[in-house]
Amino acid sequence: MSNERLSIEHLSVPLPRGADRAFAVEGLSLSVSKGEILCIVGESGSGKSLTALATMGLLPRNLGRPTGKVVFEGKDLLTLDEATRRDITGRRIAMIFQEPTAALNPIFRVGEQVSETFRIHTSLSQAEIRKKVIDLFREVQLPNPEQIFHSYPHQLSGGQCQRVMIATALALDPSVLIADEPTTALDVTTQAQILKLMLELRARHDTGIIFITHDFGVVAEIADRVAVMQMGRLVEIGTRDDILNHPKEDYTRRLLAAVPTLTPRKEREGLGNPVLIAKNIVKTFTRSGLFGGGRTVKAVDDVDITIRRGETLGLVGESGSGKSTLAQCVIRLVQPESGDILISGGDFAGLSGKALREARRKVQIVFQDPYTALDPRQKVGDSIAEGPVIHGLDRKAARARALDLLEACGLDRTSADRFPHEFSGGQRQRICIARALAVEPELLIADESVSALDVSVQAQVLKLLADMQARLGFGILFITHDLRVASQICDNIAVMRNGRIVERGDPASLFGAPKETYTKELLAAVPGKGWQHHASENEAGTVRSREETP
Amino acid sequence: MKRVSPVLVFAIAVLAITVVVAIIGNVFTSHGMSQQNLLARLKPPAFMTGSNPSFPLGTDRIGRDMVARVIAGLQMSLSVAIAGTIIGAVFGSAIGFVAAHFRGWVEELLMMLVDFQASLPFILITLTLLAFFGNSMVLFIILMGLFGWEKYARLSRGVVLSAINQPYAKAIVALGAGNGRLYLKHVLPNVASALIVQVTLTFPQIILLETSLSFLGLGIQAPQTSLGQILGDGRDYLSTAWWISVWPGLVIFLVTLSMSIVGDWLRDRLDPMLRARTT
Amino acid sequence: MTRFWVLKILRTVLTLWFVVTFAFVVLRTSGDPVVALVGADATPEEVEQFRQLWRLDDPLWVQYFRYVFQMATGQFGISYRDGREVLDIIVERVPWTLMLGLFSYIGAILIGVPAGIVAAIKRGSTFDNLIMATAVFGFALPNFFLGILMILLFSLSLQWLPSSGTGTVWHLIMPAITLATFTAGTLARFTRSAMLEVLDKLYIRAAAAKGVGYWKRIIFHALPNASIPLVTIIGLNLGELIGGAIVVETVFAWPGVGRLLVTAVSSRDLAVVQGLVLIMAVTMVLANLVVDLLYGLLDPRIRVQN
Amino acid sequence: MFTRREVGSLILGAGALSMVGSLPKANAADRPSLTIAVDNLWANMATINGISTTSRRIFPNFYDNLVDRDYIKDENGLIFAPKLATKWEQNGNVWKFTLREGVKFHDGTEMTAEDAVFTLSPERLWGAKPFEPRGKTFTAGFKRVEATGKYTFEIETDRPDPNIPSKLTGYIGFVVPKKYYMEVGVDAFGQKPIGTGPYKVTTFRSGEIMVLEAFDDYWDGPPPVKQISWKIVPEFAARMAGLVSKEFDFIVNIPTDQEAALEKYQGVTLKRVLADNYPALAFNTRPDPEDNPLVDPNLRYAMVQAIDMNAIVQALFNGTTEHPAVPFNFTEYGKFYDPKAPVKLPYDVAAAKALVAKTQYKGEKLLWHITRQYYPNYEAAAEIMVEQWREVGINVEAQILDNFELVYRRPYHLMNMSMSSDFIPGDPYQPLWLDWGPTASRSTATWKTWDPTPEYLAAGKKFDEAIEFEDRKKAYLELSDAWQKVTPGYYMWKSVYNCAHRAGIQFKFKPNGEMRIYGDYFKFV
Repeated sequence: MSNERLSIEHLSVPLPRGADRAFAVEGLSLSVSKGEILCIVGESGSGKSLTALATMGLLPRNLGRPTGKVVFEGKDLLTLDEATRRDITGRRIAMIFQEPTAALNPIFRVGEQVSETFRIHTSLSQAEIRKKVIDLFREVQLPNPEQIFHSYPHQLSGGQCQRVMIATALALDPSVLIADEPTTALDVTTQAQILKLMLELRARHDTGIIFITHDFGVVAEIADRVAVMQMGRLVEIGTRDDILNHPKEDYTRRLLAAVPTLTPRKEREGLGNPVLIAKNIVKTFTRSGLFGGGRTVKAVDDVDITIRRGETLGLVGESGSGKSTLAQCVIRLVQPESGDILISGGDFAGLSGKALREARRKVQIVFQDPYTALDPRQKVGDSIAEGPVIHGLDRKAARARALDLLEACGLDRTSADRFPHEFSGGQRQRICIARALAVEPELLIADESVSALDVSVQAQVLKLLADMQARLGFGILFITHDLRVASQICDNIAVMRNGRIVERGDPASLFGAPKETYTKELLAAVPGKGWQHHASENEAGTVRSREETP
Repeated sequence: MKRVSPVLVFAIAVLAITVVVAIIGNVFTSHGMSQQNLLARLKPPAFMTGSNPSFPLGTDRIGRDMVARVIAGLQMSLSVAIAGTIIGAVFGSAIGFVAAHFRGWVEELLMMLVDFQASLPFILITLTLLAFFGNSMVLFIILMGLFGWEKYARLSRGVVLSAINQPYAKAIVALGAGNGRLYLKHVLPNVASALIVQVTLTFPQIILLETSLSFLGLGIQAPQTSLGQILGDGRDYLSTAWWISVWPGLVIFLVTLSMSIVGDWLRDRLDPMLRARTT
Repeated sequence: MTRFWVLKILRTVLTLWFVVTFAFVVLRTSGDPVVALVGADATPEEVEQFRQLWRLDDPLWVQYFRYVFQMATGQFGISYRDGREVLDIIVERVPWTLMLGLFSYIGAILIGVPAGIVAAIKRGSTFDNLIMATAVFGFALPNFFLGILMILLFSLSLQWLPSSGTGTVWHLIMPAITLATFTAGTLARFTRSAMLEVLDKLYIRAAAAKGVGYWKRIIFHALPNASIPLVTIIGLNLGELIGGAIVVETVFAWPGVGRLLVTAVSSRDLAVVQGLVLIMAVTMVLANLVVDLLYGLLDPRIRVQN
Repeated sequence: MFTRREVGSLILGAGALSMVGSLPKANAADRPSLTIAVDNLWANMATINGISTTSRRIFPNFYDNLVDRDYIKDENGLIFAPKLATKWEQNGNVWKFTLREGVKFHDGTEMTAEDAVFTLSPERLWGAKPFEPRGKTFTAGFKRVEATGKYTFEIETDRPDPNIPSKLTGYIGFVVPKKYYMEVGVDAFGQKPIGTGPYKVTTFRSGEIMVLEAFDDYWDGPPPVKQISWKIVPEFAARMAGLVSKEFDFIVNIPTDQEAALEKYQGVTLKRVLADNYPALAFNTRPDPEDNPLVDPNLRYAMVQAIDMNAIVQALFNGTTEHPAVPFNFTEYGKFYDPKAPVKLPYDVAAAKALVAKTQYKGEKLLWHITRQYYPNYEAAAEIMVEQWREVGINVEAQILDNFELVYRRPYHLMNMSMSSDFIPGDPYQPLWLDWGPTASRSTATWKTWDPTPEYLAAGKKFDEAIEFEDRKKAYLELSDAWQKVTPGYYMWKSVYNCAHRAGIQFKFKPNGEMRIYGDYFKFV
C-alpha cells in the first residue's frame, strides 16, 4: 500500500495499577492513507483519544510506555528519541483537539502561536512567516485575518479558535492530521462549517486524516473508512458504507441502533390542561458596574411558552440562544425581569419566600452534567428523599418513595446507600431524574439532560423519561441542541435564537417544512442527515452499554 | 487509593503524639512547669555529661524541668493556635458565606474589609492593638483569632460561589430547600475540605506568630508559658545551654512540618478545581 | 479598561480610608488621644497645646474629617520620645527597610521560584521532596531563631560576616537571608502548585504537538501562565515580609521601620506607631496596585477587556 | 534621610568603623574610633530628665561634673577631685566654688559661673515649675545659687550641709550651657545635648545610635578616641559575636550566665563592677486599690521572710554579688556599715506562714509591675520569688510591662525599682532619706507607694540635721528602724554592671556604671 501514510500496529497502552482494566488500548492495528479520512468512533473510555495521544507521543505521564508500533514514513515513532520524534510530529503529523479554546495559550496572540510552528521547523523570516500565517487564516476562512493575527484567544469564538488550531496544524502541510473530537464542543452550524472545511482541506492537500468522534452523524458526513472501538479494542473496521449500513459486529449494530433519528415522533392524543403557561418572559443580563452603564444582553426576549400535561416541548437552538436562561427563569433559579408564569394554573412568578419554596415542588429540573448535579457528599437515597422531606413527608415515607423511584429508574434498591461517585454517568442521570420526580412535579425541565451521555446511554435515559412521563403524566420542557433527539421525543418544538422563539410547531411540520431560514440552517447543519439507517426498528432499550455491565 | 506514603504516616504520627502529649503530658514528669530547683540550674539533657537524671531534657536558667516546660508550652501554644484557628475560620468563613450569598454591595463591602485586612501585615495590627490597649489574654486570643480570617473569607467566598453555581446546589434550591439547608447541609460539607486545608496553613502560622510576639515580649506572659516564650527566653543561652531553646524549637518545627505535609496531602486529595485557590 | 483602573484606584483609596478610620477609632476608644499621642508624662501645658493644635474640642465628625485630612497630608504628629516630626523619623528609616526588603525579596524570588519550578517538573521525585522539605524548613523555623543561629555560626564561630548593624554589603547578607528564607519557602511551594496546574493544561500539550521542545514549553509556555497567580502571591507576601522585618531588624539591629515600630510600641510612642501603620498600609496598598498592573500586563484577558 | 555619601559608604566602606589599631594618643587625624554595642539608649540625654543606667554610661564623656570622685586613687571613690570646679569651701550655710577657667562648651562658648548657676538654679531644678522636676530630690535644702564673679559662685542651704561637694559629683553636677539650653528648651536639649566633656554629641537617634566625636578644645587636652559610636544591638548574641569578631570594641550588659562563656574567647576582657545601686521592690502600703491586702504590715513582713534571697543571688549571679540582709546597712557606707546588724526579717518559711495566718489575707492576687528587661535578672528573680511566695500561700502575679509609664499605672501591689546609695558617698542619706523621704517621688508622685510615718519623719529630721558622725549614726539607725517597721520595700541585691572589651585596651570600669573613654580610665595599649 504505497498510499499508506501512517500505520498503527498492535498498539497497546497500559493503564496504571488499580484501573478497571489492564490496558487503555490493546492490540490496536489500523492505518490511514493519503487523502483518506479514517474515523475512529467509540463511546467514552473506548481508548480512541489515547490512541491519538500515543501516536503523537503525548500520553499523560501516569500511563506506562506504549508497546507495538506506530509506523510513519518507514520509522517507528515509538522507538525514536524525543527530539527526532518531536520534529516529525510537529512538522509531518499534526493534531487538533476537542476544546479549541483550551488548546490555545491564553496569554499569547494567536498569530504568534501559529507562527511558532514555522519558527520551530523552518528558517523563514519574521515577515515571511507572518504572510504565511495570514494566508493560512484565509484558507481556514477566518474573517479579518490581519486582525485575528493580533487577537488573543479569549477574543475569538470557539469556532474561530478551532480554525486557528486547524491553521496551526496545516501550517507545514502535514502528511497526517489527527483530529480528536474537533467539533464536539462546537455548535451544530459551526460544526458543519468545520467539517466542510476539513473535507476541502483534504481535497486540496491530500492529507491523511484520523478523525476521532463519538457522533455517527459526523462519521456519516465525512468518513471514508470507519474504525469502531470498544474498551481499548478494535471492534471492526471498514468503509463507511460497510460499517454504517452493514455492520458485522453486534456491538456496532447496537450502537447504531441507539443513534436517534430525525424521524418525528408520532402525534399523541389526550394531552391534558396546561401545566405551564409562561408569558412575555424577559431576562436581560447587564455586566454589572459601579457606574451603571455596562453592556446589556437580552438573553430572553419576550418569550411565551405553554406546556400541557403529558406534553414534551422541545426547545432547540445553539449555545447562547437563551434556552437555558429561559428554563432557569421558568423554574426561577434566575429571576426574570418581567413575565407571568403560571404552573398548573397557580401563579409562580410572583411568589417569594416560603410560598415560593413550597411551590417549587411542582417544577423540577434535570441538568446536563450528571457528574456535578448530585451533592458528592450525600448518599443517593438521601438525595432522592430530600425533596419529599423538605415538603413535609416524614423520613420513612420519603425513604420508601426514594427506593421505589430508584427501582423505577432501573437501579437497584440497595444503591440508595452509595455515594454518587460510585455510579456511572448514565446511572447518575437516572438518579437525578429520580430526585426530580420524587416530589411529584407537574413539570420537568430537562436541560440538555442527555447531551453529555454516550449514545447508548442516551437512548436509555430518553426511554426512561418517556416511560415515566407516560406513567406520571408530567409535562416536559426538553432543552437540546440535538435536532435528532428533539424530533424523536418532542410533541412540539420551539426554535430559539438570540433570546427569541423564531419558529414553533410539531416535529413533522417543523422539520418537514421549516419556514424560517434559521430553522433551515439548523436542519442543514445536522451531520449525516442523508444517512438512512434502519435503527428505528430496534428498541433503544435493548442496547446494553459498557456502563450497565456489572 | 494509593499506598500511603511513609512521610504522611510520620506527619500524622507526629501530630497525634503531639496532641496526646499535650493532653496527658503531665504523666511524663513529676515536676511542675514552674517548680524551680535553684541547685539544678542549666542542667544539660540526660545524654550529656553533668546531667541530672530527674531532668531528662535538662533544666532552664532557674532550674525548671524542660520536660514540664515544653509540655506546658505545648499545651498553651496548641490551645492558642486551636482557639485562634477556630475563631478565625468560623468568623472568616461566615463572612465569606455571607458575601457569596448576598453578592452586590454586601459582598463589595465585605471584600473591601478583606482587602483592608490584607493590606496590613498582621503582626503590625497585633503590635499596634497591644500597644494601644495593653496586653491581656483575652485580647491576645481575639487577635490570634482574627489572624487569617481574611484568607478564610476569600477562600470560602470563592468556593461557595462556585459551589452554589454547581448544578447540584441549583437542584437543591429547585427542590424548595431554604438557605439553611442549602448552606449547612450541602455547601458547607463540600467546601469544608478546602477550609480544612487552609486550617493546616494557618494553624502553624499562628504558632509562629505567637513565637514572634514572644520574641518581642508581647506574646504569652509569665507565669504562663508557650513554646514561643520558652524559645525566646532561651535565645541568650543558645551558645551555652542550647537545650532551652532547641526543644521548643524542635517541637514548633515538627508540628509545622507535619501540618504542611498533611495539608499538602489533603490538597492533593481535593478536587483539582480547589487546588489553585487554597494555596 | 479605564473603568477597570478607576475601580482599582477607587478601591485603593477606600482601603486607605478604612485604615485611617481604623486608626482613628482605635485611638479614640483606647483612652484620651492626647495622652496617647503626647505621652502620660506630658505637662498640662503640653496637653493643652496639643489639644488646641488638634482642636479636640470640636464635634467628633469635624475632628474625624480633620484627622483624615491630616493623615492624608502626612501630619502624623510629634514623637513624644524625641520630639521630632513622625514623618521625618519614619522617612529616615524607610530606605533601610527598603534596601533589606528588596534585597531579600529578590533573593527569595530568585531562589524560591526556580526551586518551585524544578520541583513541579520533577514532581514526586526525591528532588521534589527535598525541595519541599527545605521549603517547609524555611517557614517552620521562627526567623529570630534562625537569625541568632546564623549570628552564632557566621559571626561568632566562623567570623565570616558582621554580626549586626549596617555599614557594608556584608552587613546585609544575614538579615536578608533570614528574611528571605521564609518568603522563599512560601514561594517555592506556591510556584510548584501553580506550575503543576499549568503543566496539566491542554495548551501545553498542544504546544508539544506543534513540536515545541520540553524546556521551551516550560519556560515560554508554562511559566508565563504560572506567573499570573504567582504575581498575586508575591504581592500578598510583601505583607509577610514587612512582618518578618519587624523581628529580623531587631535581631540584627538594622535601623529600619520594623525596629522603629518595636521601639515605638515598647515606649508607647503612639504617634509614631500610628504613622507607621498608615505608611505601611500605603506601601502594601500601592504594592497591590502594582501587582494589579503587572497582572494586567501578564494576562491579556484582563488587559484587553473588550 | 539617606544621603548619597551614606549609600556610598554602605557599599564601599567595608569595616571602616572596626579598623582599629592600638595607636598612641597622637595627632587628631589618626586616632582610632570605637564602637560600643549597648542594649539600649535612653530617649532623652538631658542631665536629670535623662537619668538612667543606659545614659549614665555615656554622660561623663560629654558632660563634666563640677566635682569628681576619683576611683583611680581610691577603689571606693571616696576621694574628691577637682573637675570643672577647682576649689570649694564651706562657710556655714554657704558653699563657695571657683570654676576652672578657659573651659569651652562644644558650641565654642566659654563656661562661666552663669552656666554653673543655671545648672543648679531653681528654674531648672528646684523652683516651682522646674525644667527638670526630678532635680528637686537632689537639691533638698537649697536656698540660693548665685554667681559671685565670672568664675565663682555660691550655694546657700537651709542648714549647714557638709555634703554639697559630694552631691555635685552626681547628676546635678553636670554643667549645661545656659544660653543654648534656654534657646532650645529642655526636650530639644535632651536630643542634642551640649556639655564641656571630652566628646561632643554629633548624632543621637535614641532608638538606634549615639555618636560622639572628639572635642579637641577639651580643657584637659584632646581625647584619645576620634569617634565613639554607642550602637543599640538588642540581641546579646549579636553583641557577643560582634565583640569576638572585633566589630565592636566594647559590649555591655552581659547576662550573668554568659559571662564565663564570653570570657573563654581570646582577646576578650570582661569587666564587672558592683555598683552602689540596689534593685528592689516597693510594696504598695496605701489603700489604693481600696482592698489592698498589703496595707497590713504583717503581710509585708511575711513576704520578706518568705524570700530566700541568698539562694536566688547565688543562683542567678554565681556569687558575684550579695544581698543586703538588713536594709540600708550597705558596705559602701563605710563607718556606718555594721556587719553585725540584727536581721529583723530573716528567711523563715514557718515564720512567714505564721504571719500570713495573722492577716485577713485570703489569697487575693497581688500584682507586681515589672519593667521589661530593665534590671538584669529581675524577671528571673521574680519568677522564683513568686514561687516562694506561693509556698507560704501568697498569690503574686508578676506582670512584665514595656516601660515605667505602664508600671506606674494603677492598680498594682508591688512595683520594681532600684535605688542608688551614692548621692553622698559613704553616707546612708541615699536611699534611706533621699529616696523615701517626704520630697521623694516614692512618697509624692501619683504612683507613690507609701506615706512616711510620723515616726519616720521625726527620725528623718534628726538625721538630716545631724552632722557629727555619732549623732548621724544614731539618727540613721532610728530612721532605718522606723522604715523597717513599715517595710514599704525590699532590697534585693547589689547591682552588678558588666561590660567586655577587646584586647589592646586598658579600661577602668567605674562602679556607678560610667564608661569613661578618656583620662586615666581608658588607654590603648
